[in-house]
Amino acid sequence: MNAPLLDVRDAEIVFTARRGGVTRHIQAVSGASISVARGQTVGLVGESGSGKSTLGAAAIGLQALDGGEVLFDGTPMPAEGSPAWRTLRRRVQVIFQDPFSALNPRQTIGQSLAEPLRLHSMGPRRSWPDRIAELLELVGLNPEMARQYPGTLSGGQRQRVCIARALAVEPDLIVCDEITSALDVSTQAQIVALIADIQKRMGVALLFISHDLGLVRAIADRTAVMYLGRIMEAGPAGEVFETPRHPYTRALLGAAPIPDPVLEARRERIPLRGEIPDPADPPSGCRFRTRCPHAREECAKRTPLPEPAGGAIVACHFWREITGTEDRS
Amino acid sequence: MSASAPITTRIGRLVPRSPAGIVLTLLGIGVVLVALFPAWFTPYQPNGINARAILQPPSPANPFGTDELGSDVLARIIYGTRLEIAIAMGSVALAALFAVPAGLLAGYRGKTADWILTLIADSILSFPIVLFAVMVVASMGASVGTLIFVLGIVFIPRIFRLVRGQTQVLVEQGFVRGARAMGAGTFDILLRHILPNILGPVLVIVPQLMAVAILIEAGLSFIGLGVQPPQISWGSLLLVSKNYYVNAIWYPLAVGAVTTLASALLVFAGDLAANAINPDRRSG
Amino acid sequence: MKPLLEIADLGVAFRTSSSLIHAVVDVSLTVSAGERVGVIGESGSGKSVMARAIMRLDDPRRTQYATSSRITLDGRQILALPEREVHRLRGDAVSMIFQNPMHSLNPAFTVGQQMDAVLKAHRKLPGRDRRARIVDALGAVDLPAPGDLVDRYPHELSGGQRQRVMVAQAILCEPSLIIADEPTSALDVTAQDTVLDVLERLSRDKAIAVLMITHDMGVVARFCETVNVMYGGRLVETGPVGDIFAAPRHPYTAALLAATPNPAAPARTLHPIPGTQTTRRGSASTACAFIARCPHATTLCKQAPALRQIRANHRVACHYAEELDLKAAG
Amino acid sequence: MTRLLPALRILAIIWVVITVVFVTLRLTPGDPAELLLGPTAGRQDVQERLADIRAQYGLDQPIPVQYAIFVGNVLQGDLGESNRSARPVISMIAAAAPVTIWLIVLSVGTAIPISIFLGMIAAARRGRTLDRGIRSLATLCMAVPSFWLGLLFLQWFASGLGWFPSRGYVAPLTDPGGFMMHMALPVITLAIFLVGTLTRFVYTETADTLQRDYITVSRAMGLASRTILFRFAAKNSLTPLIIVVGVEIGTLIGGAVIVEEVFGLPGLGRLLLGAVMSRDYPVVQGTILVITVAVILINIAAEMLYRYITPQARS
Repeated sequence: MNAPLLDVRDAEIVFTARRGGVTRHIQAVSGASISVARGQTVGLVGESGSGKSTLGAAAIGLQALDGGEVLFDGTPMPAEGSPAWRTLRRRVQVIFQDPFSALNPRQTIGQSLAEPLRLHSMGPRRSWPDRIAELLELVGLNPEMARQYPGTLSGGQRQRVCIARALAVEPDLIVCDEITSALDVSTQAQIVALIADIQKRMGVALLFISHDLGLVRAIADRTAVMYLGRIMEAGPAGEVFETPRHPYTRALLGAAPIPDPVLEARRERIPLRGEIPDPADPPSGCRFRTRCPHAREECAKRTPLPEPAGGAIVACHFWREITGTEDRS
Repeated sequence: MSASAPITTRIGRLVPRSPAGIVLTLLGIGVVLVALFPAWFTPYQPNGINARAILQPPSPANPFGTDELGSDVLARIIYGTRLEIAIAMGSVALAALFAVPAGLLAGYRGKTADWILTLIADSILSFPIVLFAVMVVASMGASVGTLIFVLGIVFIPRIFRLVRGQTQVLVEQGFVRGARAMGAGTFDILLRHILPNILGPVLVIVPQLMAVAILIEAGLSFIGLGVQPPQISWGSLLLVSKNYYVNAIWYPLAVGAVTTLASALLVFAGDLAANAINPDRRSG
Repeated sequence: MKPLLEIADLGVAFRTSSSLIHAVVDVSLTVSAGERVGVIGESGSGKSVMARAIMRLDDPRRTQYATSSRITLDGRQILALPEREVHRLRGDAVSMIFQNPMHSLNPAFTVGQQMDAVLKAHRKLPGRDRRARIVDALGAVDLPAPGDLVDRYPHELSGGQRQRVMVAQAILCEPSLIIADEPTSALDVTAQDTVLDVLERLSRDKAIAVLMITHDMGVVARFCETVNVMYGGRLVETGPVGDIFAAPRHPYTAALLAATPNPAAPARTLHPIPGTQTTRRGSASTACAFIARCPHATTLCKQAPALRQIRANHRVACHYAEELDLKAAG
Repeated sequence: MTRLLPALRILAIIWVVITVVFVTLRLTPGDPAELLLGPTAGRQDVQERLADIRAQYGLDQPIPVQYAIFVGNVLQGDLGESNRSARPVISMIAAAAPVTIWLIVLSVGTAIPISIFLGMIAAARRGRTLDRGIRSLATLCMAVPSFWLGLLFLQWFASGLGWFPSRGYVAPLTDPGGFMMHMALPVITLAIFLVGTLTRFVYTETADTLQRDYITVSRAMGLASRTILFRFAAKNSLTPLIIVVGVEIGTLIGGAVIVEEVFGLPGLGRLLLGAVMSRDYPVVQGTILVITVAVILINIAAEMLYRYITPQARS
């Protein structure tokens, strides 16, 4: 039982896009590793274009890898369509960002919730209405809602239905891909509280993908920070947030506003140079070097490999120096 | 709020509310009744010969006058509706029969199937409709069947492109990605998730295509390559009435006006339906 | 000193085919010259409608302003001015920055062409001077190589760069007020940081007042001096940022703070607000807007509380503003 | 749109078009050689001619070989000979083409400015009476059978009022005035249909553009509505018109076929219909091939022009 539930090793994902006769190879994910233990919540943070959603899709077999491997419960991804594949589709679930497109507008909520039950033959058909009512109650909705169409529901309500649908088949892992970014602050807090509560009660593992550092901090046991297809830093959430070692993590935390004017005024800002480079033509060596305030020649020559740093791992040649010097000042 | 309600519900919601919708719906039902039971709407026979009433101007008994054989023009128009509807609906149905599955396949599978199907569709599309029709009629001979076949073929790419495009959009939607993540098979997804959501947009272009069918039928029949007299369609009546612009202007005028009105109303109905499934265009 | 912008008893309603939607009810607030003022609220709170009302951007055929409403900008009564006069103010004395930089620039024209049209609309300057001024403005928002940027098309720029172009366009005519409607909501945190930096510096250096419309308490804490909290079309609390964050006196403000994720706070500290905000149709309700979701609501709350002063510059619309121990609740 | 490289895709489409024309002719019941030869009554050398034709098109060969010969001939610009006049099809097409080209160019030239004007006015006055009026008129223009309208025009303006000559054609170089008079009614007839389609398109595009965020920004920055509509929104909403005009050329040629018949213009339409009536298959085949390929090329040109003008599409 020591093996992690999900173990992504050195994932490589390259998209080929053709535009105006020019073929571009977009390196969405490059040698990223991430693991999730049973019942654990792992936060995956990054800005747009970091490859976090692609990595999330690959983690549950919805995105083919161009290199590396994904082990779920110690076994490699089964072939699509095989019996093992069908079992896997029950054991891993995903919730997407946009609650407005997540439910088929031509199906009632009940029909949407029956779909996973039907696909995975969960009990006899006549038990489904009760099961659906139970699921709706579990996520704090009125069981009567089963007869409604999604058009009449608010974003928060729809996202609750999506959570209920993911839970219907009692999965081991749920990938939450930016599940609250389309929602208001108060609704977001409701959804996060709900999923955290369910996670605790049912022991399901979560891979929580978000661009919001505060949100990840609020929910995650462990956190991985991604930039331009690579994992820059990963470790226990408290450690990553309180003693960030990678310059990118530090810059990201320095840029995220804190809802507290006193802390906010004291926050250390590390302004980043330039823009995120083209993922079809990423920088050599360290991907972050073009924007890193500490970049040196070495960073262009050698790709930093993730190395242990305290309880975390950091992919930076100079993290000791950087954290050391700045701790003294 | 209503932005993502089921499309049929939204159309259904609109029709009873907007006066134009009600009128068009009733008119549509009326036209179908005329096509099915022409005798209910006129006391005359379409081919009744009356030597004493040749080319009579409009009168209370013959609101659109009479033709060169003394038949009531209105009666002929009414009896022509049946063939008109058969051609318009038949060709669209024929096209949908092939275009919808092909569009689903191309939009969902992509890759080789997509580019072969798209290539075929683009090729058909690059033939001017009338020329394509002339070519096929020259080869197969003019008949109602040929007309339906030709129109069916030229409508295929138009429906295909729509279905393919809609499918490509839907495939990226959360509910389709979600269904795939849950292990739903291709057939399941196409049938339960994609098909029900493209029916609305397809229905919206049907009236527009029917209007095109009516106009092409009129044009081809006029040059003698469509419906052949004595079969009655509006196009064949336009052909026959060609000789009476000088002596009996009401005859071609009535037939042409009915044809124009019918296709205009179909276009208008299509616009209304498009607004109904895409309300943001109106409300801003 | 008279404030630069004074909104008094603003009410905005939209006519639909069947009803009247009251989007903003009785909102009053002021912005002094050079001040950075926040307006925070969730979607449906009426914050953007209020912002658009200042520039009278909504379709006059659908929009109805309450008769007692007054918007005074630099001594001018905005709601009473003829359209032509208001139009002259737009982009000149007041500029606006919108939420989505990907859609704010016209894709068919270069950055320079678009900015030039704005300058031309308000200033009679020869072409060369206009270009120099545009390049200056682009430099002032920290865009690299502004001389080249002028001739670039929007699709060649990143989201953060586009939003800085919008800021540059906003300052072209040296406005006294910039209304920024969620200017960073569509941006990544690092790009957001840069845009906020630029805006803050411009506000200080050129004494431009900024009215920051946002849903993010972090942005308020980072950028604003005073804050107005809106809920259900009404103003529920207003005051200096320091005071309000340290001791919110309205239950909604406190709840919003407790629901906001904080990257500097330890885990599991997010407290949701129960229920959802509802849109009002027909006549404006007479109850407190927050009544349905407030844990402290009593029968007294069926009477809408007036906004009242509880400390210097700190006003709250809650019957129990003084009694509630809101920090403990949060 | 497709994964094929653009040039390859165009070649493939042209190949499919040639193949369809070949196959359609083969579908005809009866001996293709006899069809290609045409009516045989009163001709002495039937068997000889049939043999010639069989040899020319390889009709004595298996179908794939026939196909290869056909494609080979077409690629060399050899469209065969008329079975009526024995003239090369390509020269008959060359003689008739100017009339049709003039008809199309003049109709497009007339329709575009009118449509832009009407469409933009309607979009700017959206939801008001003027807008509804313009759009209803446009729908009606689109829905009216053009040959019927043409005949009415002939009856009223040519026979009735005598303003225009009723039928026939004069070349522009021989008699510019007469050319204009002869072309006026056919051009108006065709332009009316085009005005219907294009006005509706301009309206939709402009109305859509006017709802974009960047237009709101322009308003918020104090640009005059004139400037916004005619300088900014016009470019956004009128560039796609290039593509649509390209697509409509195909429809227009279909209309021209019938309109030429009505007004007695000796263009490609009459050539084609005459050939169909007299069962002159080489001419039918050649005319359809040439026109279709021309339409494809026009569409490609329109697409290239659009790409050149649109900054986002250029890179």
